Amino acid sequence: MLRVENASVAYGRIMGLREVSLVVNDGEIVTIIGANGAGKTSLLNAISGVVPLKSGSIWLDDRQISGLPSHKTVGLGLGYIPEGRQIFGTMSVSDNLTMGAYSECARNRLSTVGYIGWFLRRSTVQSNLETVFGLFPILRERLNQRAGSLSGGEQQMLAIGRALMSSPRMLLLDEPSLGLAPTLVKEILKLIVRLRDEGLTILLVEQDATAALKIADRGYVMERGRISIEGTAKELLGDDRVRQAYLGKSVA
Amino acid sequence: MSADQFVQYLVSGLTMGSIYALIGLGFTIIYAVTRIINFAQGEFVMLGGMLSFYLISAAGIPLAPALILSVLIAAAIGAIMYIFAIRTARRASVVSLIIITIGAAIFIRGIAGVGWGVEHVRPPYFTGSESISLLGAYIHPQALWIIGTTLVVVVLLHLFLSYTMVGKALKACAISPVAAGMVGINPRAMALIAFALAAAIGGIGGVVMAPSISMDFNDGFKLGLMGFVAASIGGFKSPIATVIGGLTLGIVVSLAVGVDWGPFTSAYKDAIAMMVLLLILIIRSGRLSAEERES
Amino acid sequence: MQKYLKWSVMLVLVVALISLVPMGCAQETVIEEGDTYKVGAVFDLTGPTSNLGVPEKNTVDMMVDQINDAGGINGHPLEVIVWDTEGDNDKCALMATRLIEQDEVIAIIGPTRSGTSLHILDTVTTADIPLVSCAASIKIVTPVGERYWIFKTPQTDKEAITEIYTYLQSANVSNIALITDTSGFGVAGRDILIADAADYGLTVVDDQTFDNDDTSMQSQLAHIGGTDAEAVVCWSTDKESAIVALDMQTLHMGIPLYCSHGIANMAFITAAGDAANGVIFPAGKLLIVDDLPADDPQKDVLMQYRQDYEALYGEGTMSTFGGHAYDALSMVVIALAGLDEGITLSDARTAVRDGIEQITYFVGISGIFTMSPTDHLGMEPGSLAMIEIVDGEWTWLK
Amino acid sequence: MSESILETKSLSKAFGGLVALDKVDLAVEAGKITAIIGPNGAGKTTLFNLVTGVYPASDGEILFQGTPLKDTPPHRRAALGIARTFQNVLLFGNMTVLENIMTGQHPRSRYGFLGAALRLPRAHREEETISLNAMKYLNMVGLGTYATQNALSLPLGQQKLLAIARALATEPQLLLLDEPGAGLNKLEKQELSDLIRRIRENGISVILVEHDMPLVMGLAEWVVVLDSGQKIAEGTAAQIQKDQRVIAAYLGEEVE
Amino acid sequence: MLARLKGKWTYFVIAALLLFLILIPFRWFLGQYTVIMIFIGLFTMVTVGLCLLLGYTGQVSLGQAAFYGTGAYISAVLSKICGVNPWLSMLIAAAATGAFAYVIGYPIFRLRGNYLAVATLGLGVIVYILLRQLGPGGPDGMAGIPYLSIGGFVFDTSFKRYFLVWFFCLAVLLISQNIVRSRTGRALRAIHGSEAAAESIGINVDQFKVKIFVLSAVYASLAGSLLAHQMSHISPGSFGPLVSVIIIVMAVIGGLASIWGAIFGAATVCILKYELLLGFGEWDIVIYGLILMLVTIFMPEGLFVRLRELFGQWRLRYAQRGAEP
Repeated sequence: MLRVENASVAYGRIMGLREVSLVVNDGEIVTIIGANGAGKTSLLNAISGVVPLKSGSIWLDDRQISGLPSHKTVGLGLGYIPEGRQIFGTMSVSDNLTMGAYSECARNRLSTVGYIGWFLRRSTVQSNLETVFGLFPILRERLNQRAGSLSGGEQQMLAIGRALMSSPRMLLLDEPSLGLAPTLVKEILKLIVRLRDEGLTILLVEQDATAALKIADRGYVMERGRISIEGTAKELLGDDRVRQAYLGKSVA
Repeated sequence: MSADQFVQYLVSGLTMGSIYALIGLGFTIIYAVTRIINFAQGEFVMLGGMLSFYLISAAGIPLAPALILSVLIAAAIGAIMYIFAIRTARRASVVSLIIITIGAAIFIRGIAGVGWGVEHVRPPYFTGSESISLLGAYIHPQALWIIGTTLVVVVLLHLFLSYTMVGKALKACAISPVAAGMVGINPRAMALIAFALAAAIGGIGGVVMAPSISMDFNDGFKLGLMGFVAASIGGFKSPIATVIGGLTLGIVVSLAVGVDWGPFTSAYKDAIAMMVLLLILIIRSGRLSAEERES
Repeated sequence: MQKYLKWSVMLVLVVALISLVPMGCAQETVIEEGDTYKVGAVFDLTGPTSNLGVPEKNTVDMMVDQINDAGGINGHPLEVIVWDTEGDNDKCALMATRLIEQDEVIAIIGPTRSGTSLHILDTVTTADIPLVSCAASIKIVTPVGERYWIFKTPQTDKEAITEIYTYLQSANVSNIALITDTSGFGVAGRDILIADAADYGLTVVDDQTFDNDDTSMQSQLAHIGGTDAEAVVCWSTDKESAIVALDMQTLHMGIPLYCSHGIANMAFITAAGDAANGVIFPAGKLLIVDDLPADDPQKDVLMQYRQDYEALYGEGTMSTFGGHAYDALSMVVIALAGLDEGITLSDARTAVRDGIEQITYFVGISGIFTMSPTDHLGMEPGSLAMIEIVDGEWTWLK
Repeated sequence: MSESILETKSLSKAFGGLVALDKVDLAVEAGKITAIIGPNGAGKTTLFNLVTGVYPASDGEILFQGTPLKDTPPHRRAALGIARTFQNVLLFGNMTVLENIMTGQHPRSRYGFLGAALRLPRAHREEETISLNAMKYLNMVGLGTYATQNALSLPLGQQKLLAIARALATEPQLLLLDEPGAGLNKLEKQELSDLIRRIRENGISVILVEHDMPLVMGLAEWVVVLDSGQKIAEGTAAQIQKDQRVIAAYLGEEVE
Repeated sequence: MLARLKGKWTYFVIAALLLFLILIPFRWFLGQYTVIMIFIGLFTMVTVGLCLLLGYTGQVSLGQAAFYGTGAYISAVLSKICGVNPWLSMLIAAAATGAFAYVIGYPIFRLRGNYLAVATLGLGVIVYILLRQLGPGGPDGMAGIPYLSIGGFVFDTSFKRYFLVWFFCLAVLLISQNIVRSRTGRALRAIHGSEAAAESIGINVDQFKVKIFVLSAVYASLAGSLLAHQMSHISPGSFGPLVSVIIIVMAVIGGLASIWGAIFGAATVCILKYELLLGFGEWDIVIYGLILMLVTIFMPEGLFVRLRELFGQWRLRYAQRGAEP
C-alpha cells in the first residue's frame, strides 16, 4: 500500500532522515520504534507531506505522493494523527470532527460554502461520524465541549476520530500513548488493532517499544535518521539489540 | 452635559465606532489566518469609497449594482495582492511581510491618485438626507446604514465562520495551519480567502462611509490606523471582539470630545483614545503572560 | 600594531588627497542673451493638501505656455521647474535646495502651505534667492527685516477673519462658537479668531477642534449645540468643512455656518451638497467675477484667468489657489522683465528680489499689490468679498 | 552524608487543573551526578523549570545551597550558580559556536554599555578573559575546530555538547541537563558520559533528566524516579533497576 | 562589515569609502547631493537604533519618530527660548529622551510581538499630538532655532553641516558596532535567539530590552537635535507616525541585523524619494511602492545583507579562480 524509497529530509543543514526505505502492506500494522530524535516523526511528516523530501520518493498504491502538501495526501486516504495530537483546542469537539471531514468536503467544492448541517447529512460523513461515535462513545457526550478542555486521553480519541472522519485507507499514528495513563494506553492499542481488523492499514510510531511490537505485524527500528533493524514483530521482540537499546542491558 | 447631548455623543460615537469596526474586521481576519498585519487594509476602504463614486457618477451604474461591484473589485484587488505580493515572498519574515503590505498600500494609493486625481468625491446617500430624531439626538440615515451594515457584516461573518465548512476551516487555520493541513485544509487557499474577504469588508466599509465623509485617494492611512487600533483593542481575536473594540474606540473618542476635560480640548481626543489603548494592552498583557506561563 | 600602522598610512593618504582638492573651483553661472529664465516652484502635488497644489501647478503650466507663445520675456524663454513636496516639510526643504543648487533657478514660487513655507525660509534666506510664497500665514513675511528675500501673494488669515467678524458684527451676532482643524491652517486661524473676537463685540462661547481626515464632527457640534452660540465659525479646508456643514444639517443646529477662504472651490459645494446652502465665507473676487461691476480694476484679469483656466482644465475647475500661483509667477515675470543681459545668477536673483519689491499697482487674481521694503505682501484692502452659497452657487453679499 | 546543594520541600506545581508536580521532596547531594527518570509527562521538565525559575511553584519551596529561591528571577539564579540545558537545545542561531559560549560567560563578566561602546580598557580585558574561557569550554566539549561556524550548522549531537558548554560557561555549581542523550549515537553518548563525568570531577553537581537507560545507569550515582508528578522511588542505579514499581511505571507493565 | 573584509583589500576599501564620503560635498564632485546626504546621515542614526532593537534584540518599535521628535523639540526649545547653549541643549535633550524611554520602557516591554508594535505606534501618535498641541508654534512649528557652532565657527552651510552630521553618524555607527560585538551585543542577540535560554544563562531579559530601547531613543534624539539646529525650523510633521513607518522600512531594506545596513536602508529610501523618482511626476509613489514590495519580496533579508552575500560569493569564485594554475 505504502512504499517509501530512499527518502531523505533535511532541516537546513541537519539531516532528519537519511535514505529511509520501507513498505507497508494492505491491512498491516507496521510500527516504527526508536529513541527520541531518531527521525520517526520526520518520517511520518515526510509521508504525509508536512515537510518536503530532499530526495527519494514515496508511493501510495501506484501513485507518487512525495511532493504533495499534506492537505492533498489527506484527500488520497492518508489520515495523520500527529504527535501532541494537534487538535483545534479552542473549537468544539463536534467542530473538530467536522473539520476532519474537510477533505471530503473539498472534493465537492460547492459544499464548502453551503450550510454546514446540509454537508453533515451527506451519507459518507454521517456513517463516518457513526463509526467514530461507535469507537468512542465518550465523544458523543462531549460534543459541545471545547476540545482543549478534554483530558489527555479524550483528546487522543478526538485526534483519532478526526482522522477517521476523512474516510482514510491508512492511518499514520505518532506516539498515541504519549502522556497517557497505562490503562488508557492499553485501550488505545486495542483500538488500533480493531481498526486494522476493520480494514485499515496502520503505520504506528511508538516509544513504548514492547507495547507497540505486541500488536504490530512488522516493525522497523530507527536510529539517527536511518532504519537500523527491520523484521516481523516477533523477531524484533526477541532481538537483543532492540532490548538493549530500549530497556538497558542490565534490565532482567 | 445634558441628557440629549449625552445621547448624541453616544450616537455619534457608535457611528464612528462602526466605521472603525468595519475596518478593524479586515485586520482581524488577515491577522488570524496569516499573522500578518495588513497595512494596506485602509486602502481597500478608500478603494471601496472611490470606486462606488466613479461607478455611479462616471459609469452611470445604478446605486445597488454599483455598490456591489465596488466591493467585488476591492475583494479582487485583495486577492491579487495576496497572490502577487504575499505568496511570492516565501522566505520573508513577518516583519518583511508587513513591509510588503506597506509597499502595497503606497502602490494602491499612488495608482488611485494618478487615476482619479487628488480631489475628494462624495457618492450620493443611499436613502435621503433628512436626519431622524432619536431620544433627543439626531441620526443621519446614512449613519443608520453604517451601523446597520456593520451589524449585518459581523452577523454574516459570524454565521459564515460558524455554519459553513470554509468558515470553520478559516478558524481552524487560525488556530494551527499545520493541523489544518493535516485534515485536508489548504492553508494558502485560506490565506487567499482571508485577504479577499478582508478586502471585501474594507470595500463595504468604504462604500457605506463615503457618502457621509467624502473620500480622496489619501484617506487610507488614517482610516487604516483607526481600524488597526480597533482590532488591537479587540485583541485580533474574533469579529465580535473587534466590533466591540471599534465601538469602544468610537465612543471613547466621542466622549473625549463631549466631556469637558478641564485643560483638555477636543484636540486631545485621539491621544486619549491611544492612552485607553495602551492601558488596555498593558493590563491585558499582565493577564496574558500569567496565562501563558501557566499553560 | 601593524593594524595601527596601516590605519595611519591610510589617514595620511586621505588627508593628502583632501589637501589636493581645489577649493571653490566652481564657476559662477552667467545668464547670456536668449538663455532660458529658470524659475522654481514647490507645490503639494500629492499628500493631504494636494487639492490646493494641483491647481497651482496647472496655472503655472498654463502661464508658461502663454508667455513662451508670446515670445518669452525679452526674448528669453521661461521655464518653471515644479517639484512635489508631498506636503512633507523635509522633502520641501530638499526640493528647494535642489532648485537653488542643481536647477539654478532665479526665483522660487510656493510652497502651498504655511507650514512648508515657514520650514524653508532659512534655506532660502541663506541661499540669497527670492521666494514668493502661495501660503496664507502672515508670519511668512513678518518681521520684514528678517524676511528680506520672502514675499507672498494670498490674503492673510487676519484679513479673512476681519471680513467675517465685520459681517457678524453688522448682523448683530454676539456669541460665536469656533470649530477648527488641528493643521497649521486651522490653528493659525483659531489663534486670530480668539484674539480678535472682542474687538468686534463677539464672545467665543465654545472652541472645538478636529483632525484632518476625521470622519465625523458630530460630537464637537453637539457640544456647541449645548451652548448659546448664534453662529459657528469653521476654520479648515474644504473637505472637513463640508463634513461640518453636513453634520450641522444632520443635528438640525439651525444656526449659520461661517467658513474660511479654504473652501473657495467647487469641491466644497459638491461635497456638502444642499448643506452648503447658506454657508458664508470670505474669498477672492475670482468666485464672483460675474457679479463684479465693470469698473472693478480686477474684473478683466479675473475673467481672462477663469476663461483660460477652464478652457484648459474643464468647467468648474478653477479655484482661488491657482490664483495665488498666478500672482506669484506674474510678479516674478515682471521682475525678470527688468533684468539686464549677461549678469551672473546671483546678481539675477538679487535683481529679481529688488524688482519684486518695487512692484506697484500690479492687478492680480487675489488682489492689487504694491510691494515695498516694509511690506512684502502689499495687498490693497478690499481684496476679499463675503460670499454666500445659494442654491449651490456663489453669491456676493455686497 | 555530605550536604545537599539543592533541596525541594513539598514542591508542587499545577497548570490550571492539571497537577504536574505533586509534593516532591528532593535532596541532591553536592558533587554527585543525580538522574531523574520517569515516563513522559512525569513532571521532570516541570521540575527543572521550577528550579531555574521559569515559572513560580504553586506550593512548597526550593533551597539552593541552603538559601530559599522564592521570587528569585531566572537570570539571578543563573548568576547564583544554577545552569541548565534544554530538551530542544535552544542554541542562539544568530551566533557562531564560540559566541554562543561567550554569551554563557555573561554572569561572570561586568562591563556594560559604556564600556562596550567606547571599548574601554576594562572591556578589552574582560573580553579577552571571556574568549579565553570560552575557548577553554569549547575545547572541553571537543568542538574547538568549529568555533567560527554558525551554531545551527552543527549536527544535533554537537549542538547538544555546545549547549552544555554554554551552560558550563556560566561557571555553575549545579548543572541541570534535560535529556542530553536524546538523538545521539553510541559514540556520541560515550563522549557525553565522559564529559558529564569530567564535569563532576570539576566539582560541579549534575542533575540529568534522561530516557536512555544505559546512559543513566552507567552515570548516575543517585536516581530519582518520578511518575505522574510524584516521586515514586529513589536510590542507586542498582536499587532502582530492581524496584518493581519502577519497572511497572517506567519500563512498561508487560515487561517480564 | 569591516571584520568580514579581511586581507589586503580591507584598508583600501575603507580608505576609498572614507575618501568618497569626505569628497561628496565638494561642488566639483557630488556637491548637489550634500543636503540629501545630510538627511541620509540623520535617518541612518535613527535607523541604527531600530536595527539594534529590532534586528538584534528582536523587539519591534513603531514609535521611533516620537524620540526623533522629542529630541528635536527639547533641544530647540532649550536653545531658542531658554537660551541654553545648543550643544548643551542637545545633551539635555538626549538625556531627557533617554529618561522618557526608560520610564515607558518597563510597562511597554511587558508586551510582545504585534502588541508591542501597536503600543509603540500608539506612543508615537500621542507624542505627535502633544508636539502639535504643546510645541511652540503648533503644527506650523517653531523657527529661528540657533545653529550649532564651535567657538566662532558656525555650522551655517550645508557643506559644514554635512561633516557635522556624518561625524555624529559615523560615531553612532562605530559605537553600535562596538556594542554589537561586545558582551552586551551577545546578550541582545541571545534575547532574540531565545528568551528562555538567555534567562537561563543569567541575562536579565527585561532590563536589556529597556536598555537598548533607551539607547535607540538617544540615537533618535541626537538625530532630531541635529535636524533642529540645522534646519533652524522644525514642525511636528517631521515626526509623525508615518515617519516611524518609514524608519522601519529603512531598517528592513538595509537588513535588520546589520549595523552598516542602516546606511543602505536610509540611502535607498532617501535617494529613491528625493532623487531617482522625481522625474516620474505623479507616478513617483506608485513606483516607490512597487520597489518597496519587490525589494522586500526578493530580498527579505535586506539589500545590504544580500549585496554582502553576493560580494562574498564573487570573492569566493575569484579566489578559486586565482587558486587554479
